[in-house]
Amino acid sequence: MKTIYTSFAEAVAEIQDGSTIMVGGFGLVGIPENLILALVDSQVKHLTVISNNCGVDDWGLGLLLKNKQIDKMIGSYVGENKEFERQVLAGELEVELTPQGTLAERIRAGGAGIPAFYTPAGVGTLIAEGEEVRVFNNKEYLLQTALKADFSLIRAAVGDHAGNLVYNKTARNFNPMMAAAGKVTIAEVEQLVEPGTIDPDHVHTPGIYVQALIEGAQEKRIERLTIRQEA
Amino acid sequence: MKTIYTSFAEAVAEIQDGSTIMVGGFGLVGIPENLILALVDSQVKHLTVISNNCGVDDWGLGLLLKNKQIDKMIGSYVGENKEFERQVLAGELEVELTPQGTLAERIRAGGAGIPAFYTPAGVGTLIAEGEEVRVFNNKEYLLQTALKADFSLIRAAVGDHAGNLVYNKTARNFNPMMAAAGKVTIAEVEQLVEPGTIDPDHVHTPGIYVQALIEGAQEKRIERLTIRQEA
Amino acid sequence: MLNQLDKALVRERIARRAEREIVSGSYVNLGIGMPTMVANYIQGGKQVVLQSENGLLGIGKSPLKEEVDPDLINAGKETVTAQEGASYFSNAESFAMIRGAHLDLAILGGMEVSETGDLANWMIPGKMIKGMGGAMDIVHGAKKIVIIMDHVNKHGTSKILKKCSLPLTGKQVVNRVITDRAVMDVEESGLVLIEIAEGWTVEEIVESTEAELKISEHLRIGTY
Amino acid sequence: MLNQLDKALVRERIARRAEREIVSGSYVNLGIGMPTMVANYIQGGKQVVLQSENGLLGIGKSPLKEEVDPDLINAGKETVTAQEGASYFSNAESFAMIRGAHLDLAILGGMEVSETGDLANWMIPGKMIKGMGGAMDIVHGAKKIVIIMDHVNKHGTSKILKKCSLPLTGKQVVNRVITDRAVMDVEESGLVLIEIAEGWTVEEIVESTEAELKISEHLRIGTY
Repeated sequence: MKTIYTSFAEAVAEIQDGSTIMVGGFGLVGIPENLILALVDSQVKHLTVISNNCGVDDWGLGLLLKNKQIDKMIGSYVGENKEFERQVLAGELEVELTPQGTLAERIRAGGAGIPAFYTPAGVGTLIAEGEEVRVFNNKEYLLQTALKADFSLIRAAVGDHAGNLVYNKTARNFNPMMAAAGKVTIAEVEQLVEPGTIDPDHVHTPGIYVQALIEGAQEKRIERLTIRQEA
Repeated sequence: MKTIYTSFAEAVAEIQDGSTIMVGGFGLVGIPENLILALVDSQVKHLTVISNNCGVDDWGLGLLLKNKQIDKMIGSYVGENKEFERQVLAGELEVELTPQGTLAERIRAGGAGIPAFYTPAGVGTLIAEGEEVRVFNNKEYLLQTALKADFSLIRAAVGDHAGNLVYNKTARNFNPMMAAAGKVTIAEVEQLVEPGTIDPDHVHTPGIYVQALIEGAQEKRIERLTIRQEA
Repeated sequence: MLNQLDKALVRERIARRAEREIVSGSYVNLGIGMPTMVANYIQGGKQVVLQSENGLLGIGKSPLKEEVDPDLINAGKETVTAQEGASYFSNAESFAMIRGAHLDLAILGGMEVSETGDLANWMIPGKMIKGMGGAMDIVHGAKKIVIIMDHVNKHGTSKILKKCSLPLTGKQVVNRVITDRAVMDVEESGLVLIEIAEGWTVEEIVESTEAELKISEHLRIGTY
Repeated sequence: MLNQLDKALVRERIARRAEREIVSGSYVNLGIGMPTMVANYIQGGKQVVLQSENGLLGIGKSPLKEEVDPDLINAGKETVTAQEGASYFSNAESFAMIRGAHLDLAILGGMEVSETGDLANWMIPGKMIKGMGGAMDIVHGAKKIVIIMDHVNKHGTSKILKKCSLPLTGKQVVNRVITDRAVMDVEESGLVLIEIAEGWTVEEIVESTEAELKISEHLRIGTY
């Protein structure tokens, strides 16, 4: 029922110069690794990218950045990447920083048909400048609008041919909201299974939100390996 | 870690006259049957009840209604109950009808610290009278505010001692949002298990939202039994 | 009795015509009552995923007696089953799905429709108000809203009006109306008659319709 | 080296004092950096559930080498494990949990705190802006916000100010500040000194604090 790609180049072929894309992941966890690599190869330019972070210098969205394919980045924390800093200071890259919870909720709103909502995050700070402030129950809140994307590139552990997705542990992060907020959502899954394999009560992202799937092996680079010694 | 009750009377003992309570369920599916029965026995009065429906004459919230314990009902569809009609026409019961999706989202907002949001449902209708209308992207939306409750009475299939809940099929319905929107949430579970039994990826309601649990056997009355004959 | 049988046949006719609105591969919400019947007529070859606003994507057939699960119902509170590839979710997620325009089509019942696409289907002043349920959300949700209803009331008066007399469910929300007599599209230019059911003439349809009807250049007659 | 060691000791002192804020049975978010260290000092008898804003309730110990799962990290992007009774969820659910005031306590780092409870901890004008991450949400979320930080900067200038000089993370959001020298509460009446660390006197604290400090009637000295 869904488009099942076998080539990552084909999977991203419809993404054009100037597209707005959402990319799942928190740090390097839960990012659609091969879709990002294919996007680098596609040389598509002038992208607006919505993602919590922007990868590291040599992996994830950092690769798109190094290749100067991103015009504008909307995220909450972009500090792991030296090339990012260089491009911002050189005026080559526009950045919109938004509190992480506001980012998550704006994306959820985009998928849920909620055009705007109020949140306390950012009241009385720089990011409230020019924004509408409103009082509910004696507390100030900022009006925030929904975010949508032309394409959402997300990653899941398991996907079925009906588009249902299941995520693994903290690799869930922004992926479910982005799945719903993309006009076209392409899911890179570690394992593609037949419908009926996933218990309907365990589905994290219902198939309706996903337009295409592709199976891909993940490197899963670790940013901060922290281990304890056997006691 | 959580309060585990063994008596339903004790579980509802803190609910006082004039409390606002949310009660999970859609029709008679997913309602906390024994908590409702205990509430009837408690004779607590002047309740404001937030629930999608109001049970039937002899089961679910209909029992509270018959016992005249409800002053105000907030729901989306209350048509299965003759006593309801009688009390409304007699001016004994105040009713606030709200579109089902708006009700679900207002409850979600209550639990999520979102004081208000915009939705298209109800624009240009009776329910928009006196409400704020605002245009986003050339479309009109209504401002809707969050709903919270003093107590949320919900039902799940499985709960663990850490408060994590898993629902069965369409018995999930309003229960997860109500769990988060109640100052005190009491979960009636069909099966109480040790922490570690539920896969953390399968948890529907994280334990933080639940203050107390109680195990209870359910009758699960069927409103409209519809079956097909073997072909 | 004969009258009742006729009524059942008329309902079946409407349901069968409504079924043609369903494209294979689409996600559809069917309203409570007559719209739910449409599912019985879905053509074998079509792959359709039916959404139930109480939290199910992929409604299956009615259960066999031994399959009945009281925790598994549709929005009309009838026991159902789930298709292969189905998923369950909360009402908040369900209406996020609806409001976010992820459904391709909703087929709902109507009491009145206006020529500008207003819909009234939830309350009659003076009668007990049961509530709007999910209808007010759904009319703003699915990409296409099709209303199925009788063309006239029991007194023979048109239910397709210049302006609805009953309280609205939604304003300018209807895309297509299918009655026992005709199919009409709500367009920028007004209400356009595009199909006529067997046994009716253009003149009869125009006469039994209070709303101003434009006749489509491509009007088809006797299509159902 | 000695200086570094001193620094590490000072950080440990702050972390150990901050640990006392954690009540058994509570849900706690620990910020990135020094606040994360607080977890190392949680007393054995306490049952604490740590939340990680990237979508985990119930952070466990750091993994053994063979336990490492690259899909399981905390908000500082460090590999972690999950406690028994943990749950995973999306960032939207995670911040619903935070914003909805379900957490009992958040312990965060600070660059500056004002006597009215304003907090600055995310950017220094002229330096590269990395982003606020979840801090702006968290300061409005948890029921109690505790900031842990150095009392003065490397030039010996107070970081506890009448008014923050750096761009704010949140306005009037801090409940308690724990530094290497003192513990102060933000109250209606102003900033109240409630505890002094070993080796410091009231006079020294007042002198090294730009903010107006009220001295609590119940001031305790040498508590950590």
